[in-house]
Amino acid sequence: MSESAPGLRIQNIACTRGYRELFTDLNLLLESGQILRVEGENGSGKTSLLRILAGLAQPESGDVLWNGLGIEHVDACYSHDLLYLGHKPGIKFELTPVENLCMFTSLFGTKSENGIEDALYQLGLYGFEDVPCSNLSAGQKRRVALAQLLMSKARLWILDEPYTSLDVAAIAFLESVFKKHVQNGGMLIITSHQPITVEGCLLKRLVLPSTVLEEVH
Amino acid sequence: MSESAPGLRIQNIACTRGYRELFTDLNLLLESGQILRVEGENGSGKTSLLRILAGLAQPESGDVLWNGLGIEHVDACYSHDLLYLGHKPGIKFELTPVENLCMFTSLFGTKSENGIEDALYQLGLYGFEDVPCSNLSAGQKRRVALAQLLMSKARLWILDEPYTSLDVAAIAFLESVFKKHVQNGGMLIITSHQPITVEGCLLKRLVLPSTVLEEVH
Amino acid sequence: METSLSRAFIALLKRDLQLAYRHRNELLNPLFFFILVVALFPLGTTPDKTLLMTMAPGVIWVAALLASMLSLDSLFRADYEDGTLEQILLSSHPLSVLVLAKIISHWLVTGFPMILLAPLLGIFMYLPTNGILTLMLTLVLGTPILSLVGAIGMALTVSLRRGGMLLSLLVLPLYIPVLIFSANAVDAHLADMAITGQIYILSSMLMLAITLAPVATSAALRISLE
Amino acid sequence: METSLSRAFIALLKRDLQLAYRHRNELLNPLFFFILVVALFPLGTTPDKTLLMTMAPGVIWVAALLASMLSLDSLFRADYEDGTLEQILLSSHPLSVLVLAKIISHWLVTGFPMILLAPLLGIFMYLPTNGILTLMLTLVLGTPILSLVGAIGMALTVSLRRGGMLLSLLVLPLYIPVLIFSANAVDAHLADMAITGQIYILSSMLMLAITLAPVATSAALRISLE
Amino acid sequence: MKLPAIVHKFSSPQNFYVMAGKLIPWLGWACLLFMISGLYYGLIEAPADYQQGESYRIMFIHVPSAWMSMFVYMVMAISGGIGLIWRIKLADVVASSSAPIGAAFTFLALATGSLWGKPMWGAWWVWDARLTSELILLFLYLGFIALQASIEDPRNAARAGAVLALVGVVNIPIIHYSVEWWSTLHQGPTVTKFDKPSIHISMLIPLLLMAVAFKFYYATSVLMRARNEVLLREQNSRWVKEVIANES
Amino acid sequence: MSLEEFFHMGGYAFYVWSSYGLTFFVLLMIFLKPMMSKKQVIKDLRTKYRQQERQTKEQNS
Ligand code: HEM
Ligand SMILES: Nc1ncnc2c1ncn2[C@@H]1O[C@H](COP(=O)(O)OP(=O)(O)OP(=O)(O)O)[C@@H](O)[C@H]1O
Ligand SMILES: Nc1ncnc2c1ncn2[C@@H]1O[C@H](COP(=O)(O)OP(=O)(O)OP(=O)(O)O)[C@@H](O)[C@H]1O
Ligand SMILES: [Mg+2]
Ligand SMILES: [Mg+2]
Repeated sequence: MSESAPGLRIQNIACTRGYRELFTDLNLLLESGQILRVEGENGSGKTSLLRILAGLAQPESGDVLWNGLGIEHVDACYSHDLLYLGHKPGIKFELTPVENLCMFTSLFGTKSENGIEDALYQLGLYGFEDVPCSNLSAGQKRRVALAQLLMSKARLWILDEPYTSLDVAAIAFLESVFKKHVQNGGMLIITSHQPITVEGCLLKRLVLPSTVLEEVH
Repeated sequence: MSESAPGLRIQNIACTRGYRELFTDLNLLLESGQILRVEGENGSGKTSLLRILAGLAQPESGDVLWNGLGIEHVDACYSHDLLYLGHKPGIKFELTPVENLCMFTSLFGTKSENGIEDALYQLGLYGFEDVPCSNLSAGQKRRVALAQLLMSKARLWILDEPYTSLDVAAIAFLESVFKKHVQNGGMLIITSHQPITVEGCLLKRLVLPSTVLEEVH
Repeated sequence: METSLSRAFIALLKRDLQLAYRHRNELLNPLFFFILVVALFPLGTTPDKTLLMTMAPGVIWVAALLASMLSLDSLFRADYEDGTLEQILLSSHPLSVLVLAKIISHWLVTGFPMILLAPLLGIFMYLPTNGILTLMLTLVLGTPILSLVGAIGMALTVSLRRGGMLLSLLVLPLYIPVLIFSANAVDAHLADMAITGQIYILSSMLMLAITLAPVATSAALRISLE
Repeated sequence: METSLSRAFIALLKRDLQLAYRHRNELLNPLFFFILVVALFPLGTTPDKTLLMTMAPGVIWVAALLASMLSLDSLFRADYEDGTLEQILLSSHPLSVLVLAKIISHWLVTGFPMILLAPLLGIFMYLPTNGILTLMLTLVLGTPILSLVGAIGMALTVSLRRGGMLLSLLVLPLYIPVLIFSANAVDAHLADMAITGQIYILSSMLMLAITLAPVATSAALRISLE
Repeated sequence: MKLPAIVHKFSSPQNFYVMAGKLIPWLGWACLLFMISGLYYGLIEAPADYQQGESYRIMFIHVPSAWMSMFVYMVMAISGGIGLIWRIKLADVVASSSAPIGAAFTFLALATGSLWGKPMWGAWWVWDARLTSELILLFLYLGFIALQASIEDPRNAARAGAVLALVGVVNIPIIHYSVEWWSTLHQGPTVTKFDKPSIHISMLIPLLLMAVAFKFYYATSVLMRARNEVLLREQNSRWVKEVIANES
Repeated sequence: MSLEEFFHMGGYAFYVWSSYGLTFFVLLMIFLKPMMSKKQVIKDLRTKYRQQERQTKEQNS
């Protein structure tokens, strides 16, 4: 396979936090329509890996390539194709859900401003569109952040424990969203301590600190 | 049953957040050896209820009685019998796990300073005793907070989504701790969106916003 | 591409102003602080008229410095804490442009109202009219520099838990030239001397800051968020 | 019961000092800020010796006020954000006693070093020796009041996202009497007048603050955490 | 400490809403009556002052405003304290409705004082003790308003404001006695002296008339504000729904 | 006293009249504010109640 193959290729990545080596020599390739689930005990380095893949942190050694180009290259257009949601919800508590999503669309150039209300309804935030997010419950805040997924045009989603604080209905809905994304040719990298069930997609499992990849269907 | 029965009695509690009414006329009694699981969708008022029960917030109307006395009474000795862990971990990131737990023991008058190391080992923090908590992963931070449970002498535990960020092994361990606590005559109030399995105890379920209690064995 | 960048720029500017407006009572806080600090001096030193007039430019400028510095917190701190800063960094637009939008909104919310308030404080401190006018001119040139330079310091300290004090250490020394030339200009004008030199220096500092500060700030932000 | 309360008191005091020591570079920040603000004045106003001497007590006290106020953040903010404040509230010991432990540690870390630093700044500002001694005396009496009163304001604003500026609006007006009497005492001593009156007032303000502030602070904390 | 049940019953929000609605017109008309007669005696009947000429007529609004600024603060602090201790919602409502009115009176005292000071002392502003402490009072009001505005939950806002207002009460005696404690430019007590007011009767009458008018004004507008607040806070109760339904 | 004299206020016209004008302006504003906000409160509450009704109807059906 040529170097410029579309998708995310990870080459010989090593990660060290403080003086503790988390993993070395991690290699993997994620292509269209695939899901990578990163597992591992608490403290095994899942968040650290995801931040490296999003370009928010630098690995100790090794490269991350997007469509064959290092992600730090400007012309890799990586930031156009990426959506990252970390441990923090990434929304402004002072603004209402609608205003938060407006901001998001203009920051990432997603066109559909009229899709906002729709996305909020789908996530069960009917009646809360105009309440400042500080007055929402823990799970409702996460739902606002996750509404971004419904409007995003990014091909690669990197989600760090998206199920935190969500109730069962919200998780089920989210999994249907994942399924649609992947079936449309998207990619998904996800961590979670809860089971993930997205049927009919190629699921790759990486159980840190081991760097061996396992494939499940 | 007399008013001074031991246990937690909730009388006609109503809760309003902002201008939104969450529930009214909630009544229940929790006695030695019982578990109360509060369920409900995101935003249904679980956290609000738990904070009222812990005495951190005032209900719109109604009373919370501990051993027949209102919890705001000084001689109710409620704070001696209570342990509350909320959404926030409640530990100092600058201090190490050992220092954090030392602080906790002297604040709550639990005697056993030598139990600290033991508690940390049991929670799988071996080798992290002297690392500042800011350098721990999300799940490790929660584990430090949960180590308090192993040293507490409180009869009533109120835990708001204690499983957040924990891996499977930690959850299983935690459930064994719950079981021991309840079998020794303790009480437990808990919320979680994940299933909870503590066998052999009387489990009461409250699904907000309904205020009807359900009993499961 | 161009239009989407300007759209992001405007959206960010608008959002920050919206946030400020949502807390419009907090909008006034830097101003109250500004007034209060100026008021502390006559109380602490002397109510004497000529003495106060001599101190006036320095005192008002020191208060402006402090008010601007203390309001820097709103520039990146909140965005860092709720994770939106991460999202801004991940956006496909050049970071320095987005940063400039944030700095401009900061200035509009803190620096600009201070300029409008200066005459009142001038009267409090017995400054004559020509002194007040020069004071306002120096504020027009100087307060944007404060916002721009302050942004660099804020970006460097945003990820630190107790960054507040460290910020003042980083930023105040950089503010000092602005203070010296501005206060000096007012003093000189009161003594009927030419002030073109000071104004010229202030203008070129402003130009320098506008070109360099956004770049430095965005580099600092990337480091802080690692 | 008694012993366990004193144990908790000491543990909390020790923990706060330990935290401060863990960030010992940040320990110096309020002091640097104190020095910097004082240093801004000769730069912003005039290098004239007699004028600086007249301004000295006021300027040094204003700087102390600001340094103390800006360091209030460390009193409850961090504890609030990581949830330890909730745990302190839930502890079985009287809250006002625990709060007092935190206030004492705040004073030890900010107020006390400022007293030691005052002679240096006095020399900077050409204060004669007797003026410096009175200055230190007023700081000994006054800085604890600042920590005590500031704690109330901090407790009221701890749960607000952008409390910083609001805090100054709440706290500075309450600080002003301390400023007036202290600066006035130094001025009076320089003019060879009796200062028993001012010292007497400062002492009684201190007594009042020690008895009332912890109670008010703990009430405010309970409200803020609701 | 428990209050008798009758207090709670009487201070129930619904009861208050109805009573206040009836009272407001009466208070309003009384205010207007006193105001007009005060203005008549003050601006037309009263002779010019032999020292200050006509400028002293500013007194008829300056002094009542200054008095009200302190009076309203005391009302605010006391009712805040009552709300804090006995949890009477109505007291909270009165406290938070008083703040903007008190701030306005304080602002007026400062502004009219300034306008009087320019011709009398030759300066808009001097740093004397009374003026300074009045300025501090303005900041206390503004702090109170800003604090309440930044707390979302109305109940918490009321309680936090009450703590602040009670702490700020120390400023009130300072304002009042500042003229006696420090030698200042500002007028000493002329009206409020215990033995005998050292002011001519023709000036005293309009001053007192205006003072009473300002009191009525305060009562009217605080009740109007409080009624709105009560509606907002009690919006989940049935009686408010009925009130809203009946309102045309 | 003539009307002109009255308005002239012995040379202090600016100070006297601007303080009276300012006072009555401020008092009027403070008085009008609750009148306006009352209308707003009623409007807001009415729409809110309507929304609530609709929501409960939706849930029941
Ligand atoms: C900005 C300037 C001024 C402020 C802030 C101010 C403030 C006050 C305050 C707070 C009071 C009430 C004191 C009390 O009852 O304890 C008062 C009363 C009074 N003021 Fe002023 N004032 C100012 C300027 C003036 C001027 C220029 C004059 C006249 C030359 C004046 C004459 C009076 C008089 C006659 C009283 C009534 C004293 C009494 O009987 O208590 N004020 N002022
Ligand atoms: N600070 C606040 N001010 C006003 N309203 C609030 C505040 N916090 C929460 N609420 C509202 O109260 C309701 C209940 O919130 P709460 O946090 O108790 O929910 P929860 O059941 O714990 O939800 P989750 O499962 O998401 O944690 C929500 O609808 C929310 O909008
Ligand atoms: N800021 C930091 N500085 C130094 N070491 C850190 C830092 N953050 C985390 N670590 C260390 O890096 C390791 C991996 O942390 P990471 O957050 O990646 O774990 P994780 O797999 O996401 O765990 P969790 O399931 O608990 O979220 C941990 O052992 C932790 O001690
Ligand atoms: Mg993680
Ligand atoms: Mg919750």
